[in-house]
Amino acid sequence: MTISALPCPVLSRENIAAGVYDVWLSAPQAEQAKPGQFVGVRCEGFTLRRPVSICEIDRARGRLRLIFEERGEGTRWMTSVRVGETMDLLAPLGNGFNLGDAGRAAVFVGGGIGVPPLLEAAKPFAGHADAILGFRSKPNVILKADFERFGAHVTVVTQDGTEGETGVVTPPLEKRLDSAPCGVIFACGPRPMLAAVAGVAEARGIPCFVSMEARMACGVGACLSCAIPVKVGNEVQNWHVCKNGPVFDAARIVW
Amino acid sequence: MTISALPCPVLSRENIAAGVYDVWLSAPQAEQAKPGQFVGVRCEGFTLRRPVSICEIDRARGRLRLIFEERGEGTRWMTSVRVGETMDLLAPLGNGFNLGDAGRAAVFVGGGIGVPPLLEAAKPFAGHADAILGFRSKPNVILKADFERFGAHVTVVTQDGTEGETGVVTPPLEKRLDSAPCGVIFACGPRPMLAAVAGVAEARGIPCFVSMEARMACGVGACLSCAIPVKVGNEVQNWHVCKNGPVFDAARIVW
Amino acid sequence: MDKQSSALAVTVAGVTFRNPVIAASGTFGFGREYAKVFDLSGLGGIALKGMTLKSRSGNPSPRVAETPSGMLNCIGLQNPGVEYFLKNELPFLQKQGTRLISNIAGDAPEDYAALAARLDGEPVDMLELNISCPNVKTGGMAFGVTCEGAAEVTRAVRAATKKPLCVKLSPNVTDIASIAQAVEDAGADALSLINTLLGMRIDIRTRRPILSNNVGGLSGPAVFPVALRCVWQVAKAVRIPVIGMGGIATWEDAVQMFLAGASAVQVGTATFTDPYAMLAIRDGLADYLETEHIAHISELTGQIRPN
Amino acid sequence: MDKQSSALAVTVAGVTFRNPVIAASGTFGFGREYAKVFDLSGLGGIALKGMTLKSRSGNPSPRVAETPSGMLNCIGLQNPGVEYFLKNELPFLQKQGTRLISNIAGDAPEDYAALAARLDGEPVDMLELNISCPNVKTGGMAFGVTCEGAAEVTRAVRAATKKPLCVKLSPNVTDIASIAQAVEDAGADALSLINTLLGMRIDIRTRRPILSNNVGGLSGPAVFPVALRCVWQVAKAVRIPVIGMGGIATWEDAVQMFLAGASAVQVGTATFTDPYAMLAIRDGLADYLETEHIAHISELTGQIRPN
Ligand SMILES: Cc1cc2nc3c(=O)[nH]c(=O)nc-3n(C[C@H](O)[C@H](O)[C@H](O)COP(=O)(O)OP(=O)(O)OC[C@H]3O[C@@H](n4cnc5c(N)ncnc54)[C@H](O)[C@@H]3O)c2cc1C
Ligand SMILES: Cc1cc2nc3c(=O)[nH]c(=O)nc-3n(C[C@H](O)[C@H](O)[C@H](O)COP(=O)(O)OP(=O)(O)OC[C@H]3O[C@@H](n4cnc5c(N)ncnc54)[C@H](O)[C@@H]3O)c2cc1C
Ligand SMILES: Cc1cc2nc3c(=O)[nH]c(=O)nc-3n(C[C@H](O)[C@H](O)[C@H](O)COP(=O)(O)O)c2cc1C
Ligand SMILES: Cc1cc2nc3c(=O)[nH]c(=O)nc-3n(C[C@H](O)[C@H](O)[C@H](O)COP(=O)(O)O)c2cc1C
Ligand code: FES
Ligand code: FES
Repeated sequence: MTISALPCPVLSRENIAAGVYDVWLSAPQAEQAKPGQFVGVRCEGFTLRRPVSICEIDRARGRLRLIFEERGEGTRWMTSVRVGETMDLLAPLGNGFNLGDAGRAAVFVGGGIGVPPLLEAAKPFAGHADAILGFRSKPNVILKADFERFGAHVTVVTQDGTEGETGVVTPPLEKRLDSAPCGVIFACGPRPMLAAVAGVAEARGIPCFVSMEARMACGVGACLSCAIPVKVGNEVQNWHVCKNGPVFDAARIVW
Repeated sequence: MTISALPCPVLSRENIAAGVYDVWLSAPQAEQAKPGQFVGVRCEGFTLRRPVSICEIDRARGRLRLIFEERGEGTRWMTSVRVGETMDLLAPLGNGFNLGDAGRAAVFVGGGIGVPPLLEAAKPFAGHADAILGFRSKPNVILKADFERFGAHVTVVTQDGTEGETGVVTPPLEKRLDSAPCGVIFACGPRPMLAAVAGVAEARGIPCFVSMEARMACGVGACLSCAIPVKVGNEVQNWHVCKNGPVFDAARIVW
Repeated sequence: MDKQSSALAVTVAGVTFRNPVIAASGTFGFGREYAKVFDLSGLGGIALKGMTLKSRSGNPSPRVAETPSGMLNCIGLQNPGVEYFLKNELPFLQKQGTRLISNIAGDAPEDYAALAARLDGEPVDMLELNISCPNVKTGGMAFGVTCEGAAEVTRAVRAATKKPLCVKLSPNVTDIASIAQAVEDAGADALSLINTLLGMRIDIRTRRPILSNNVGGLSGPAVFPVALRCVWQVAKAVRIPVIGMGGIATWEDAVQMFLAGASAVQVGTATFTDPYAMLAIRDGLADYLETEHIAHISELTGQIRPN
Repeated sequence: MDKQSSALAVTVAGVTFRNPVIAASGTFGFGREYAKVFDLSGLGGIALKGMTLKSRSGNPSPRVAETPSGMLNCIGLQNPGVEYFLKNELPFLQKQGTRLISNIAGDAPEDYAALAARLDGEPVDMLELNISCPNVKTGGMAFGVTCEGAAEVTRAVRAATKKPLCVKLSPNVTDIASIAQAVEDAGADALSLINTLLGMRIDIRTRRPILSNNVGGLSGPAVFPVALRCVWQVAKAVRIPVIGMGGIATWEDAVQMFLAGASAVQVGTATFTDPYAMLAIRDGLADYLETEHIAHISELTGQIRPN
């Protein structure tokens, strides 16, 4: 695999939820990209690139879809880039999801801005994918129609009950696991959500893979910035989100 | 006089010569501005404002005209600002030209990007103003028509002779001074040109005022960055381009 | 002015500032120029341009250079001398409704002491000992980089004045906390930091340093992380209050300084970029206190929760 | 590769680098990762990640924070230890067609010496003594901030190895030139500087320092003026060659470093912003030499014309 940094023209740009932008870019790196990998976006005026997950990959046309939320100054700059302008993307980064047998029933659990990386991963599972997507409130809901388009059965949960079920993702997850077999769980979202999902998976003995976050510098594994403690046998080792992850076997994470 | 910093919308923008841009901005500070004063342009991503002379003042409509040349990174940013976008201007700065009796015959000597500040100053002298404008080459010539519009008699000089006379400004200046009386000389341009003009003026006992440059930080006289040595009686004192200038009596300058 | 609630008033070494945002020495002259830009009573105070007994002409131009997120300067303590100041600048300043801090410098401890004595009966609120100026040949930073030097000057001035005494520290040292302690022991009432970091820039065309003095002092946002670290180290090491500065450009920066241990802040370079920066910082702090239901700015001081 | 004319080749302490642009330690790991981004033979060399005798796990995350025109890090010398390196990393590195500098660290002079001895017969081209890491509790910067400490470690390593020995200096000191002289006297063949400036950043929401270690090392363009000043001061004070680094992001920055006295440069943080930064700097230098009709890069070294 090779990684490259290129200025990538923005082909489309849409404000799909409060502070959330959905862009397609022309990015030759798409050819090598896998679901769950991410890119490093160079933001004008900033030293460090911002990590953003790949939401969809169009290998044939060399395009990547990114969905990002304005959180701070770097992502604010990203929301200012218009169609026709370029974003410099270092990509593809990380290992992404190891999807395994897409004939299994899979459950995708996403929280907020953690939902996008699950979309490309859900594609091959088509009809036997369940997506349980949690958001703060109705204005934050994203990608429901996209998951449905690829054949997933979608359950939306909002904390305030303004759309779908009320509360957090774990109750609908347990309900889904109670009602039918599940071969694997893929999750991305805030750390407490991931910990809860991992707990549910562990209790039921279902393999679970989670996409983790850490502050990064190089994005490729060279600078050792993005360490997280990971269980290896009896030991705890520092693994690196950008190189060994961002997706990890949930059983390895020190929650 | 009060000074203010305001985001000023760019009303028009034209590339009038190689790397030279001519902009009109909506700037309420125009009301108080005088010819020869300057503004401090805040450039995105930079700590220090860039000093730019006021080329024309439209007091009635609250507009300022600036002409600037791309020299380095700050001025490059300035050339990127489009109509409808704003430039934050700290203005008006400095003392400008003390025009005195506009009934006198006046000669305006400008070199390159030093030409613009002379335009507003030449206006009141109308028919009895001569403008001797020196440039590197034909593609660098600016503002000839503008001076003529206000009634000045214009002589263009280029170093390579591609437009007007060949060489530097001093021979046509001497010729002009030989042929008719002159009450005052105003000059702006590269330091060697100013020194030469000051020499000519001194030799003939004609009052001469020059607009000087120095690296600046505050632009208002507080930080003492922009010192130049100035003769005061028998002493040499540090005066400040932004506060005591940018226009100085040429006789005071230590060339 | 409405934002200048009592929540922002701070008392440092017995001097009450209506708000904790003070113009940094050397970036605000004697106030006269910026009085044309905004009402000076909106500031907590002004640290006046570094002053010496006799007038000084400073270094030749160029005296400034732009750097990434910062600037270098080598003004070199140009100032009209104390007598001129008292006669021609102080009367104007007194009428501005803000606190005045006299920043004083010299070649030897006796100069500092003489200057402090001269100012003792005059209406300035505090003295700030500049033992950290990197741009003069003698004195200046030379005193600020050893515990003995710093303590000696502090003692000399302490003996010469009854005014509240603040000592301004240099970051160009191996151990700023021990210098802070030496200065505290020598009788300082407060500390201010940081002065500029020594830096340089070369014009590759001419192969000459851009600054006439070859090297100069680095200031502006680039130095903020270093300044914050210094304030934290010093605040932990001393009992006297600390005035934090160095690269503060936003109210968030100021909050970090308070958390690290500052009781007030000074702002210099940011004023060049945005002349209203200090007013925006003041208003931002007021809004922050309100939103966070913090009764008084001093409740932030030193409230960092180290890892 | 065409730009790597012999005009760019430099020899430092007997080691010839095909061009003077070297990856800075800790920003380039053991080269493996960036080998996926570009051909490592395009570099003059690689200063490898700081290494210790035994493996170290470093500090917890967060280990980095963004700052104006720079970044802070507190990696804390995470590394797999020398034996792992020799077995699993060096064979790969040897095949990359570039010079290798082993950056070594320890808790005591004996550790450094043992590590140097262990590397002595191995195919690394140069040792870089890291006595300036601000992110570890013992050793690290502690040695780098006194002349005695710096000289002691240098002597111990000098006695343990025949490899060319470069000592990496900390800018967090009052007088970097005297430390440089002490290290030169103790037997160093070259100096590299600067390591990071000690800095800090606080998350105002949580009131915690962003870095797990509270403080960390500042690098990137923000520190360039300080680095350039240090290189100038040191190059004037010693006879051994100096490798300049700290905030270099463009070929113009590199030229300034050469003029100030550097014989080669290292580039760290700029690679994070633009992974091809070092190649662009190399090509920019080659173009510059050509345009300016300078036969060889070494003709720039020390050619500053001070005011
Ligand atoms: C592997 C990975 C994939 C991600 N995918 C997405 C995505 O698809 N869409 C999306 O909107 N966001 C995603 N994020 C989070 C996104 O990177 C942060 O929101 C962003 O870096 C914030 O930058 P900022 O300048 O706006 O915020 P600031 O807080 O100003 O950033 C300051 C520094 O902290 C870092 N930082 C802040 N928050 C985070 C975070 N949560 N994770 C890592 N670094 C952080 C920044 O990168 C920067 O270096 C992802 C993060 C990781 C690690
Ligand atoms: C009173 C005054 C009026 C001016 N009027 C005009 C004008 O009307 N049109 C125009 O095109 N230019 C004018 N200039 C020159 C203009 O300010 C510089 O070209 C500009 O500052 C260069 O900035 P930069 O970032 O592009 O260049 P850089 O070289 O990258 O700038 C680096 C630093 O040096 C300073 N600097 C560089 N050159 C000069 C200079 N010649 N004078 C002062 N500071 C400088 C910059 O302001 C900046 O702080 C004027 C200068 C002064 C002092
Ligand atoms: C142009 C300029 C002149 C300065 N002159 C002085 C001075 O006379 N006395 C002094 O103690 N500090 C002086 N300083 C240092 C500032 O007061 C302040 O300590 C430093 O700039 C860091 O703060 P900042 O980043 O907010 O500017 C000067 C700084 C600048 C930029
Ligand atoms: C993430 C990171 C890790 C570093 N690790 C080391 C190290 O292990 N050993 C060392 O000597 N310097 C280390 N440094 C310092 C760099 O080698 C270099 O001296 C410094 O970053 C200044 O250069 P720059 O501004 O080009 O990055 C590290 C720097 C960074 C940013
Ligand atoms: S960000 Fe550099 S190792 Fe992960
Ligand atoms: S630029 Fe500050 S005094 Fe002139």
